[in-house]
Amino acid sequence: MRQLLWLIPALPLAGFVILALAGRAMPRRAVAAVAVLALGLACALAVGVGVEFVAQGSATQWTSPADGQSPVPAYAWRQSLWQWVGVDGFKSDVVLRLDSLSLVFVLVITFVGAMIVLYSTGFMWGDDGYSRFFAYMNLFVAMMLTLVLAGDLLLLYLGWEGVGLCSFLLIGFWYKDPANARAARKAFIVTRLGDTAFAIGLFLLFTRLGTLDVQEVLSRAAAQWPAGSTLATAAALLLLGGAIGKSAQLPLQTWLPDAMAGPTPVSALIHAATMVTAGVYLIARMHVLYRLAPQVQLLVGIIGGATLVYAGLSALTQTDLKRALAYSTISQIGYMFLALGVGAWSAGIFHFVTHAFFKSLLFLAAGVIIQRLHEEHDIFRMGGLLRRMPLVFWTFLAGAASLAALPLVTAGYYSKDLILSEAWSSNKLLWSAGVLGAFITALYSFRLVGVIFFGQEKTAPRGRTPAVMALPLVVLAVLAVAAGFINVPPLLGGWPGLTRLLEWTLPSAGIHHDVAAEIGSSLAVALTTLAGVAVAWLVYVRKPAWSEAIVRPGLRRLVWRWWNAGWGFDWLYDRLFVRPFVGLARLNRDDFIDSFFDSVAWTSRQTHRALSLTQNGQLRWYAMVMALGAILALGVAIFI
Amino acid sequence: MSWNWTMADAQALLPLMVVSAAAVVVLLVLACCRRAGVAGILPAGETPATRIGAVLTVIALAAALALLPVAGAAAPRSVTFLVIVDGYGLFFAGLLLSACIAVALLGHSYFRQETSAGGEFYVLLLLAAAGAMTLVFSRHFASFFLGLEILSVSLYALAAYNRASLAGLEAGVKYLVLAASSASFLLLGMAFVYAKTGTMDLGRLAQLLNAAPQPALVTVGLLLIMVGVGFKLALVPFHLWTADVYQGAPAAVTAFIATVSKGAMFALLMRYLVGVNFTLQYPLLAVLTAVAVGSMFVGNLLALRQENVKRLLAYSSIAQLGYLLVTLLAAGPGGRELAIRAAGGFLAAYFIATLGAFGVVSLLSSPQREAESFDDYRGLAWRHPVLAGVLAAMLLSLAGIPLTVGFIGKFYVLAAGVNANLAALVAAMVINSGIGLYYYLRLAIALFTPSRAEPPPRVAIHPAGAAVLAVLTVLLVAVGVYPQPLLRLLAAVVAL
Amino acid sequence: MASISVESGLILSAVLFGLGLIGVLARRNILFILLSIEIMLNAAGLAFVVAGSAWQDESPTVAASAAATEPTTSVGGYKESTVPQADGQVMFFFVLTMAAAEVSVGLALVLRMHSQAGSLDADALSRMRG
Amino acid sequence: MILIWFILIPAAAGLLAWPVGRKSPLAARWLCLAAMVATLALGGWLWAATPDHDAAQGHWLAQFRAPWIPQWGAQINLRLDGLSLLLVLLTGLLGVMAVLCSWSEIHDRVGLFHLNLMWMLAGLMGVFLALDLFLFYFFFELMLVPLYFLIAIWGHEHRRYAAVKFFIFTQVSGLFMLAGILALYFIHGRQHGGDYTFDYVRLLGTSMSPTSAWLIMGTFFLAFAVKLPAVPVHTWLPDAHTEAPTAGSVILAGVLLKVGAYGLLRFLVPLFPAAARDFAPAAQVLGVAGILYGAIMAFAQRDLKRLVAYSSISHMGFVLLGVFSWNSLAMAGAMVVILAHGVSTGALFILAGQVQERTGTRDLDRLGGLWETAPRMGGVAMLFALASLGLPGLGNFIGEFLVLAGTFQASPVLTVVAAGGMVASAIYALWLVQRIFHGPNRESWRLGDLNAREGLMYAALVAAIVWIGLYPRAFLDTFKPAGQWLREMSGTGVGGSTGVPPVEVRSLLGTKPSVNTGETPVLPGNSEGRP
Repeated sequence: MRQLLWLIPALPLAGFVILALAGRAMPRRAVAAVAVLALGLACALAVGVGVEFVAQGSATQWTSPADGQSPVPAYAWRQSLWQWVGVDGFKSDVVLRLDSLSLVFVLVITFVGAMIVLYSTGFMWGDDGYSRFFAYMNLFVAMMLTLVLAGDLLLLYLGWEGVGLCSFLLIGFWYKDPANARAARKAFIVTRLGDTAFAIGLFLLFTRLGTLDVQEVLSRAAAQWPAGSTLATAAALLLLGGAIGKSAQLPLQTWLPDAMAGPTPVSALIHAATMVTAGVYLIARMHVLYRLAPQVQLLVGIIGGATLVYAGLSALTQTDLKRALAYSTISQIGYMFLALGVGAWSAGIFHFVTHAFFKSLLFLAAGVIIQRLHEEHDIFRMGGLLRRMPLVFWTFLAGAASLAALPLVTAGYYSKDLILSEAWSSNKLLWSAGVLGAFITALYSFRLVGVIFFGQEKTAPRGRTPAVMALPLVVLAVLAVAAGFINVPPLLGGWPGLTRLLEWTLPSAGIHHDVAAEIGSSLAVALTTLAGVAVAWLVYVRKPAWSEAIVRPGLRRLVWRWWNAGWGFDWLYDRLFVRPFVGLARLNRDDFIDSFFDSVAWTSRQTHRALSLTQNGQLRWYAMVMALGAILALGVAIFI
Repeated sequence: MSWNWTMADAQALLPLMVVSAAAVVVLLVLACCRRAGVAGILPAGETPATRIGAVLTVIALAAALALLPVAGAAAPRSVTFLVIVDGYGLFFAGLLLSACIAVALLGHSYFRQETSAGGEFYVLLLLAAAGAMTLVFSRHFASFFLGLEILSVSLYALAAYNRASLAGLEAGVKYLVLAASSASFLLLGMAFVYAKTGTMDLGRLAQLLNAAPQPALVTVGLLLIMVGVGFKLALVPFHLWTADVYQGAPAAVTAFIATVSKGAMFALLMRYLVGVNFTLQYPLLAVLTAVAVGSMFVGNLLALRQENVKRLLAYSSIAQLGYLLVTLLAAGPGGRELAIRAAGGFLAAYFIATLGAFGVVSLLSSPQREAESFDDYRGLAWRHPVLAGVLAAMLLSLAGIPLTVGFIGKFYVLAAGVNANLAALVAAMVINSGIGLYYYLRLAIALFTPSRAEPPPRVAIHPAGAAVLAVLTVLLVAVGVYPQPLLRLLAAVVAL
Repeated sequence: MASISVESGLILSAVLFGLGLIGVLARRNILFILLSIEIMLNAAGLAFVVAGSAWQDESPTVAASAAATEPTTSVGGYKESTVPQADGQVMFFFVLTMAAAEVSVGLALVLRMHSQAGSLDADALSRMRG
Repeated sequence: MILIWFILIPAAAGLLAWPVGRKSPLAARWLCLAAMVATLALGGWLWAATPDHDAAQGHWLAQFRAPWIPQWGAQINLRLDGLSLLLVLLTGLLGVMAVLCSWSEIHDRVGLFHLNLMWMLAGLMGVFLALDLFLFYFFFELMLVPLYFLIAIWGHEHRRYAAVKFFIFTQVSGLFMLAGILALYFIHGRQHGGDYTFDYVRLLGTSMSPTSAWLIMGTFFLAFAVKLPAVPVHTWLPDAHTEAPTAGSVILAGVLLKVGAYGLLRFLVPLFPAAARDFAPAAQVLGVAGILYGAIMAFAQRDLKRLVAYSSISHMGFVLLGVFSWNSLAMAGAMVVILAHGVSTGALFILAGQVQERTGTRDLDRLGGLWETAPRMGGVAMLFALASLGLPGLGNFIGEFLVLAGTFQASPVLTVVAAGGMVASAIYALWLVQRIFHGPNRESWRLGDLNAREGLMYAALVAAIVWIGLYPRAFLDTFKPAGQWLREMSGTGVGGSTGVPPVEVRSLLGTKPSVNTGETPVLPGNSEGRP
């Protein structure tokens, strides 16, 4: 199995190549078969590899150092494919590296990817670009797998940019609408800003450490850089720049809501489950650096905390179902960042796993709703769908509950609780942000549930949900609820399997477990969540009039609109960066430098004209000039 | 003065004598022919007379050319105190004679249907050639003046040769008045120099002037001489006549003025200034530098958007002579040989390209109609593809593009300039090459663009002219690709 | 002759030359222009005569001293000599001859001008320009 | 002997194509195609035959010598090392593309067109092979003329203006360089007892005063900066590109600009190591300015070809930066940029040509929605736009990454500024594709998608760019010995002395310096480094 590691990204890539070259000539069923098969096989392979990896790991009794002080993980599979770049003093291989962190990501990506592609075979059935869609999706999965399996930062960067590209392609999938194109461009360019910082970080790492191999970078950094050193800080900051761009954290979050212009499965896979969490992956992957730069690690936490509140409030005010989910994604990734920031490494990854399930589920369900309601995105024009779409209701409810972290019965609860309980012992302020966020999350989750499924029916749904779309919904709903049980805290009598697995790679959260504090934190989270659900229930289901009242004209409405517009970041960036850039570029369209050369030409022409006047054909003038020339020469000779 | 005529002197002077004698012979033959035919063998009349004149002229010029190596066997040799026959002079004489042959053939093509043209063209041409050869061999003010005037007076007549043409008349009058005025400047200058130094012999003058600081009167005299020379070379500010005369004169004559007349005068100038190791003193140096730079800029800028091809070539020749002056200024102690060879190489290239360009003009023209406006050349590639190609090649050569001899010439001059550390002049030359490119290419590309106006009728191409152009084009490319023979020749014979 | 210095002679010729030049520049009639050119040429001739008369009795002193170091141009049959010379006067004859030739061609052109252009105004001959 | 064929084959094909083209245009096309394929194959054979390098063998792979102008110390001296070989291959590849992309575009005077095209390619081959400075300059100027005619005769609306502008810019700067070459020639000749020579290898290590070194280096830099082009002497490029026929644009962008880069690498740095080193910071700044300025200008353009032209300026900024960052990493990066940019921009120009051929316009405001009817074309456009913005996995990324990584060692601040180009390039590249292929189809264009010929061309180019992107080692290894040698030449300190002492170099060539005859002896005939 170990030798087949390369096949995991190669299978979707092969799917892409087949579809890109021949897809337009293939019947739709064949296209669907290729796409699903490629991902399905990859998923199966990943499971097989994973089982062997874990088995082997357990057999060697490999355990994380208890103190978490020996920072560089050792248990990993490497598969070197070929030397990519080899210049004097710079070597970079195409090398795959499987450790427990990447294993978790690979499993989630292939599984969720397969589910979503299966769903898409139904969802996209009527679309013109059927094969193109699946080609892109397969390419995306291939790139995402490259990203997480890369054993070299340059290869990681390839995957990193590759997923960005696929995101761009899929956001602008319906290319005829300029708005989609704009959203796609925005997504690419904003993330590219972060990527550039990332790239500079790579230059720094390479220049200082002489390698980009993940393992080597981590061990050399640990060996050469003292904690808190400037270089480590700079490197960590630059990589963080890449991470916040990709993961849509403050202040580079503005692209994600617009990215909802793409087909809904794309939003589910790329802009919820996988790609946007690449930033989390990167920071976790480079955790040694962040431990060497504690200020930056704190910054990660602060960004996460700020983002989760910011995005939660924005999500609360959205009327577009997908935008609401997008802000919710930003907010949930904020939780992951917060987790990384407070050193709850595995908790963050755990939240990634549960989030992947429940958020993709929510998007897929939203896709069904939107499609069956004639492309209606406005939640206030939905309503009363409980009876018309029971399957969708129950699955959506499962997702929303998990998102809201309904205590004990949902996966989201376990991950969020783990994050916050570790945050409690690390940073109270961040903890309170998290708790506040939990309240908001519960509020907006159940706002959605209430507005969409209860109340009056405003738009009549059409058709039925096909089985290929229903199946992923059900599977993901089960996981959204049950996935938490892979990592039940010992406090609740469970066995934290995922945490143990991740601790093969990531440092454990530390030993300062304070049971009382943990219980307190858990209780607080549970209660705020329940309170949030209750308020949502009250306002949006029992007393819909209240919801109107909240947004009455006045200051509150202003605030409401401000949050609705994502706190004006778009407006600000537009004025600060976009318009000056575009304006300057347009202003100088004809290249002012050229005017210098044009003026030389102009001067020549004018001189030509003036000189031509001297050629007036007058004999006596000619003689005069000759005489003057002679006199001038004499004058020069005699007087100078 | 003790001086004995020897066979060696005769041998050295043979080419010059052949040309001079030919002028007389052709004159007589023409007169006889026109009256009676040649002893009844040929019918009397204008056309055969012209043809005989042409044949005789070409034969005489070719003979003189062939005799150059014979004369070279006796070189270097001073024949009387007036004339020196040396490798330098012989090289330029060869250039001049070759150019004269080309001009004779081009003239023959040009006057083909013109019965009234008579054969005097060839007499005047031979006379002018004799004058020009005298100039390149001159080593004394007297021979200088004589050669110059023989050349000039013939040219007045040649310029106004088209009897029906008002433009020809205008060209002749302008040339006469201005040339005569400039000649009087020159004479006055000679007189001043002579008054101060008591000699008109080149070698002696050089010794005198190098020995002592230059007296003011001599400086004035030299500068006045430079007026006359500058006029002949059409250097700024004595250049105003150029365009008008080039335009008004028949194309073949224009080719002669542009090449032979200027080449001879430059050869003389170089001999006088460089050949005798005469160190250029500051005033003259400054004036010459200013003249060189001015000629480049003024010539090129005047040509910039010129719509008359003959005028354009006239202005371009002003600039070309400006480049050539760089060699003169570069002929300091360290770079003398290089500069002289560069001048020879550049002039050879200039001769080929200029003769070729005016040759095309001449082939397209007739005494009734000069093909001189841009419209005559637009779309030439369709009417006369070969002629268009030849003209384009000539223009590229004038612009100094590789694969043509012009590149070799320009390279040589640039090398001389760089060798002598003449940074400013080199920079001026480079910039002017850019300006020059504009109009050369402008004309070249016009050949390949469809004409807007009614295209002029296709003219028949005379074989003599076509042969000249063929030879010139072959030379242009051959020397451009493999300049070694030319360089060897220059190295072997051209030294002062 | 001895009473007239070389300098005065040269100045006279320069003044004459200037007069001729002014004539060329100021007169419009082509005949007068030709006349003025004659004056210029003759002024130069005068200068030659003046210079020749100054040098007719003596050889240039500097040249004599320099002649000791064999001049490079002295190749072939020509031998340097320092006998009294008449070069200036000879030049004057050349000038005369040449002026005559020039005038003959000039007058021919004047005739053509008269018949073709119908005027002797030099300024009328300005068809070609630019 | 093999080297001369790189020049002779295209030149001969061009000469033949002219008369043939009058009878049958198609025959002329096939003739030139065959010639270019043969040339490319020759290059490929040479490449494949390249053994693994070892230090003893030196980095020259092949050479050809013949006497030419002994009088001036100029000879036909062709040499090939990894640097030249890669550029020759690029020229061959794009030469084939240029012939193919003219197939349906040029109908007018086909023979003459191919004469010019082939001669330009021959000239370019000569430039990349000549290691005699005179010969180099000869080719350097020679190739301008055919391109001038290509633009001026077969170009678009403002062709005359563009052609003249292009010619004057390059010619004037080139002549300054010629003056510089001559100065170097004389300095060397005087220093070495009259050994006047244009031989590159012998001129290496000519010592000169700092002032003269600066001046001469300045003339070289000017010429190559114009060719490259570097801001602020770049303004000829957008005009020339826009007006040129497709084949002209392809060669211009793909190969001709590389002459500037090649010149910097081959001549400027090794000949004037000390001066170039002092100058490096300024050149780096110019490079960065070019990267950003080109990218911003590209975004502002309405004309498709202008946009691509400005993107070229941006990319060549990376080359300038790479060369003057003064380490092997950046230099190797510059080499990869040279290759990758040649392929990607060549492809974009072919694409622009096809768009114009099919729609009759290059105006981005009028284009749009072409994906509908020409998805394959759109896919190709997307791929090369992505290459242009430096997507990893495609060639340009490797080059730009290496350049920036190298620059980071020299100047982190400049790197950060230059990295802004990564963002700006994303802006214009995406903009390009979206303007043409996405959005509403305003003018209801209905284009035919790629035909077999076009598909084949793109297949080759795509293969090339992916190859460079995923397995650049093939190219880097070829370049490595040459790069090391260049580094050695430029590496040593002040005074211009080089790693290899001049005496050794001369003995290597088997000649002794001639003394003061003004005429260098003809060097012994055709000696070849390798069979």
